[in-house]
Amino acid sequence: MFEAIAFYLFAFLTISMFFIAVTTSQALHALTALAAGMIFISAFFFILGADFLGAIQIVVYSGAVMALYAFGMMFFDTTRDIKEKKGNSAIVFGLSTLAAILIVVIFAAPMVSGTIEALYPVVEGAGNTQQVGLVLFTKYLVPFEVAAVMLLVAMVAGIVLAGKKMDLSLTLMSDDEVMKLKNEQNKKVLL
Amino acid sequence: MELYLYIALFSPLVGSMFAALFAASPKTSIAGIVPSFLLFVSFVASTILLVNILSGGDVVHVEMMTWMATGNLYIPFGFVVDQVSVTMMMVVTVVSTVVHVYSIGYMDHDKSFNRFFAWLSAFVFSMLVLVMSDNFAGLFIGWEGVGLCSWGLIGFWYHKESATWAANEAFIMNRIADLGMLIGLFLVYWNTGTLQYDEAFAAMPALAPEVLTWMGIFLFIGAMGKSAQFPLHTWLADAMEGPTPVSALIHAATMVTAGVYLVVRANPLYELIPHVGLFIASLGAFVALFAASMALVNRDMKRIIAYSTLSQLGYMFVAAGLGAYWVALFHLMAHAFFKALLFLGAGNVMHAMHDELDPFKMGGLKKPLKWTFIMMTVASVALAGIYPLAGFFSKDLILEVSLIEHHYIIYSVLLFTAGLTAFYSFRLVALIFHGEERYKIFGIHPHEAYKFVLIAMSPLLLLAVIAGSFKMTYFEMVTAVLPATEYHVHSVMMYWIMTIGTQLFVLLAIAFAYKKYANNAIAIPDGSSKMENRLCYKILKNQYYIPYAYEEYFVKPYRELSDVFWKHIDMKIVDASVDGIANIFYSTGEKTRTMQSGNLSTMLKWMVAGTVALLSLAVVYGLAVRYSDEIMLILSGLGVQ
Amino acid sequence: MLDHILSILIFFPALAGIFGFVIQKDSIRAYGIAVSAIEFALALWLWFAFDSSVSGMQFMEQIALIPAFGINYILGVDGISLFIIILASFFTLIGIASLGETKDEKNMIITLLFLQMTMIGVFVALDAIVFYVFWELSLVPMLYIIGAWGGPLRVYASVKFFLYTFTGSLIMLVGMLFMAYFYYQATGTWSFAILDWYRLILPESFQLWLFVAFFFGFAIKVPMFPFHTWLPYAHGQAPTIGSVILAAILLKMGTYAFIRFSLPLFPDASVFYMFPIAVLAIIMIIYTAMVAYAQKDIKQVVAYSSVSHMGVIILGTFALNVEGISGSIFLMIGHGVVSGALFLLVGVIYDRRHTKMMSEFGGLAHVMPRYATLFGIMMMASVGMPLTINFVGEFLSLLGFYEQSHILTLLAGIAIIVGAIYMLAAYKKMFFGTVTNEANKNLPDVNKRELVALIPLVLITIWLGVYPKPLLEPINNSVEAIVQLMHDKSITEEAKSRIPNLMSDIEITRTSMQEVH
Amino acid sequence: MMEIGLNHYLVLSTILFSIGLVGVMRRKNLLMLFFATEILLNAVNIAFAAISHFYGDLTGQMFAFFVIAIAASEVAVGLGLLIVWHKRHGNIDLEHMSTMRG
Repeated sequence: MFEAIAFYLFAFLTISMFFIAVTTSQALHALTALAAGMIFISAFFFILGADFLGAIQIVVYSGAVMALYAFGMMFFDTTRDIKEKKGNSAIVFGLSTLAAILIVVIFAAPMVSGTIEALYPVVEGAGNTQQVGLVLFTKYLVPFEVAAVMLLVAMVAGIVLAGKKMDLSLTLMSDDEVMKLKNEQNKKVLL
Repeated sequence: MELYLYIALFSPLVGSMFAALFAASPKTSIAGIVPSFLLFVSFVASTILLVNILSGGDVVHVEMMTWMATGNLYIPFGFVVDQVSVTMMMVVTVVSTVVHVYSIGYMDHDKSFNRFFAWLSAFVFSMLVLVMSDNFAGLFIGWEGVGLCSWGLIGFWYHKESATWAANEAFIMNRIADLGMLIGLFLVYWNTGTLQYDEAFAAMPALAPEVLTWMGIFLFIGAMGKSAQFPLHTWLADAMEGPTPVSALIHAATMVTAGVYLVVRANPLYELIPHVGLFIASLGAFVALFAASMALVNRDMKRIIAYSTLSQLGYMFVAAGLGAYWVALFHLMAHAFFKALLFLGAGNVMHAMHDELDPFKMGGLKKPLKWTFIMMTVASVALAGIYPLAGFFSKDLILEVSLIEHHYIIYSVLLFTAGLTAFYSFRLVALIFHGEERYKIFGIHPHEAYKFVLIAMSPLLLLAVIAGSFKMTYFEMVTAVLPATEYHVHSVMMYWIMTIGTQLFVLLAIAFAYKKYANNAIAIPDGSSKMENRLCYKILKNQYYIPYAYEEYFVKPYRELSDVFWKHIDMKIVDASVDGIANIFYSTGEKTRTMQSGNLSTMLKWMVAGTVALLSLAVVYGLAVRYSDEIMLILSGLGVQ
Repeated sequence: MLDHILSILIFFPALAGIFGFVIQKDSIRAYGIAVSAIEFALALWLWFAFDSSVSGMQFMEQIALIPAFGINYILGVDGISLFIIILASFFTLIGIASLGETKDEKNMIITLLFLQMTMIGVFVALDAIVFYVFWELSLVPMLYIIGAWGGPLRVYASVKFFLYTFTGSLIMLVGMLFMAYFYYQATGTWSFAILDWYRLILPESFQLWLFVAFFFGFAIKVPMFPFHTWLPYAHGQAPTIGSVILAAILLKMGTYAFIRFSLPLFPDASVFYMFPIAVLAIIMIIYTAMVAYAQKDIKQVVAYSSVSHMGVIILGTFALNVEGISGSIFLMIGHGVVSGALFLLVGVIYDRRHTKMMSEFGGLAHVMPRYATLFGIMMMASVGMPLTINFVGEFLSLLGFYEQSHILTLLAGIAIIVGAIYMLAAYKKMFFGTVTNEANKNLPDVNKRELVALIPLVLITIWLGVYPKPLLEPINNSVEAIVQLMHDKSITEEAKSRIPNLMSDIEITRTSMQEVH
Repeated sequence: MMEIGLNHYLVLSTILFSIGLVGVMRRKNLLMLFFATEILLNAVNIAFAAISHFYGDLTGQMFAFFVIAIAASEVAVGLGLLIVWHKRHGNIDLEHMSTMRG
């Protein structure tokens, strides 16, 4: 009973937050709604007993990712409304709805839902974090390490891309100057 | 004896190769003398073989080597010298030796002298292969070989458009017949399992009559081409574009008789199918008359002789078709001698007249060309069948055969043709040698041919006179392999009436020809006289419009159809549809490149659309699997398997 | 060395081609001739060591490539492929030796050596995947030869050649994969080895589909009507050497593959499709002969005549008896020699006048008598004169098919008429008459370099026409094995009756047979 | 209705996913587009977690972890690129990015 109420409540909240995030014309609103939606999602993880995943969700998304977005937005002019040319919304919503229905049909089909088997069953008598640790550091050790390297690479890439030549505004320079700069830098990553 | 066989067969080949060595170099008389000598050697070897056969020796049968062997098929290069082939060998070697020597004189001034002998000797070799082979495949080798050499020799003066055209016509028309021959061969092989004469003929009586009939028909189609029977006859007259010795050797004495030889050789087959034989005889009689009629009005010396050849071939086919194979072969032999003589004489006239062919432009040549006159007259008398020359014995025999076999229509046609033959032969002789000397208008000073040329011709002259006397020896010899039916009119009275009647008829025709053409004031046809405007004259003059019809209804449509096939079907349909398919892909790319507008938003929309499409496929597939039984049920209800 | 002679035959020219890049430009021709001469000598050695009384595969080599899927590097040679291999090495030698003034000679010779590798690879491969790889690889050097050294339309021609044949072989590849899959279903193991496939008996319905899939690949290569239109373009634009190799060897891949794959793998389907294919072959024979007659360009005449002759080969193949198949294999050799020689001859005149239009010529027999003679001999061989190489093949092919259908053979026999028509007409236009064109007045006759290439071809043409036994015997043995195999494998009544039973002891057929359902 | 099963979660995940799709298709501002992709990833994560729970298998959770890791890297690199683009062109509007026009 409690589970059902929680599910429907958070489902409603999540959907509405995300809906705001994709429809609002204010960047700040969107960001805020997204962050809220992320937190609400972690609630599902807790309901599902994936405590560790829920914690990670809050830490990584609501913490790191949102902060990153927030910092990123500082570079842009976020206060003004985002003017977007509206396309044919019928196509957009139609396609999305269709995709949703199809996915549901596929997942609900007996031949798919009936044939899933547990590869790494839940270990009895251990907490979720412990279980995750057991699997992550045995079966998924190599992917885990690769993911770690990937994050490192992503970090370096982010710094290089965003951080270089912070003092110069390429926007304000004329094309000739940019070209000159490019020639001086001689094949350094600029653009 | 085998050695003599090989000598007889291969010395012409050696001669041909010897002459071919000099083909590209300027005229050397050695290139003519050596092949002639080698042919003489071949003749001597053939004579030895003949003597061997005559003296009761065994038939010489050799198998030189395997030619083709695969599956059940086994074809060797096998040669047989029996009574039939030795006769043919004698004819071929005698005539060709004479023609070779004659050509040394005739082709004296031709710059392609050497090439001529290469071809001519090659022809003799092919002809010998044809007659000596012991199987159908070997026969076919010779068959095609003589066709090739005939092509090369008709088109010998290749700078002349008419010559090359005639060469190609002859080759292609022969090919049409060769197809029939080839099919005949296939029939023989698949029904008897072999192409060897003896084995195949031994197996034939056991076969179904329809199969034998088809076999006989197809083989005869082959014979029709080589022997220029209607409707494949037009090439022979056009083939007169070749040098005259070629006409003498190939288109009178040897190659054109190959068809008769084939029927004679296949006599065990044609014995079994008398109805086909009757057809052959009827066609032969028809061609005899048909060709003779065209010879009546022609103004080209060589063509007249060619038509006469055609007509005589008709006689031979009558004999062969009626089962009198030995008679056919006998006429073949006698005809070869006097017809070759006639042609060689015509060659002398042509030389004297600077290649003029129209007898109306000659006249009175008997003085400058005395020997030629004698020879041609004798040959014409022989052709007309006057006693005691060769033609009488052989041709009268054919008339008797048709009478005895109760084919009176054929008999009367042949009798009438005999009169026509006499008429046109002596029309020619009269126009050339008698009457006013019309050639003087053209400022020509005719002179007799070289001495050695005349001497070379003399054996033929002799044979044309005496060949008839070999009749009984010959009969005894060949009936060892051919059906020995003697043809005697039952009552002596009847025989004499018939013979004398025929002779009188022929003599009358000769007299008529002389009367009309040997006087000084003959009407040179110039299109004005009343006779020339008659329909039948026009038809005859235009050879029944058959060459015209072939040109109009076969050659031209073929050319046009080829063009249509190429320009419209191949280019516009077949190739265009291939390019069309390629263009569909190309234009699809062209059209859909707008999808790649570079606008990420649009591309994202396409991406989602693609995802939706894939998902729907998955759903459809899942449903189809789930309900496959029901779907099959519905489909089977609709009649789909 | 004899154990690996097939691998050596394949890879020696390729390695030599790679080394060719470091050879000086001046000596590349000598190098090319030396390499191809060694290759030819090796091929002759193969013939010498070949035991012609054995009907099965000889000199087999096997190296596992992808054992999990049964893909192995298997090579072998039998009477069917032996002579095409020799022909391929022979023509590469002749081609390089007679190479005229060519720009970028070095690359041309290297390309030819690579082409040789692929050609020999196709004919010795006994694994479908290896076969397919060489089959497709052979397109690449040819694409270069046409595209880089060709005439004005070379890009169109080469792309058309490439895409057209490539499309066909992709369909063939699908067929091969299915075939392997069926084999897997039947036996539980994967195999792409052709000899393994031979043992598989497929139900008729499977055969029909797979036959069609293979048919597309082969028919486009042959090329059969109506898939032939790439050929005139390719020949028209290709340089002489390209046309020679294309006509002499590459086209034979299609007909060879019919005998190697279609017939023994799908005997019932072969019988089922025999008449449709025979009708196509007859259309090919007559129709393309007529198209050839309409051509104005001598090279196109020869190109279309190739198509016409390939029709006879196809007909012989689908005679499904020993006579017909042996004849068609022999005709492959014969047509290779003759059409190769004819293309070389066309190249001779093209080198001198830089035109191939027949209307530009006329009376060439006066100025170039030796050339006219050689051309005449080859023309007569092409027309199918007895005692030349083509006649043996044509005769046997038609003879074989006569057992299957009389009427169709009669129609196909028209080949000997229409063939004579276009060839004689072309010869007349080029060589007969008087020299009318000033440019032709002083043409030099065939020179030594050209004679080196042409004389051997003339000799082969006549030698094998007079004495075909050295070739026919091994061919016959291998063909008997194939025919017996087909007879044993066939399921339907009709196939049993159409394919003769030779009742001889042939080893491949005696191995186990499995039914698949 | 009251018993929450796997299908409930899957439907929820699908709804969120299609909201994300709407965002992806509708948004012209690159930053907003990034937000939409985050929604897509999160929707999938829910499905993973739910399946993991209902089948008693941890593989789903593992996948969700890696998805999060990938999302984080994507944000880092993507934002970096975005900033460079903004510096160069002064906007981050999709409509102006059409250099890949075919």
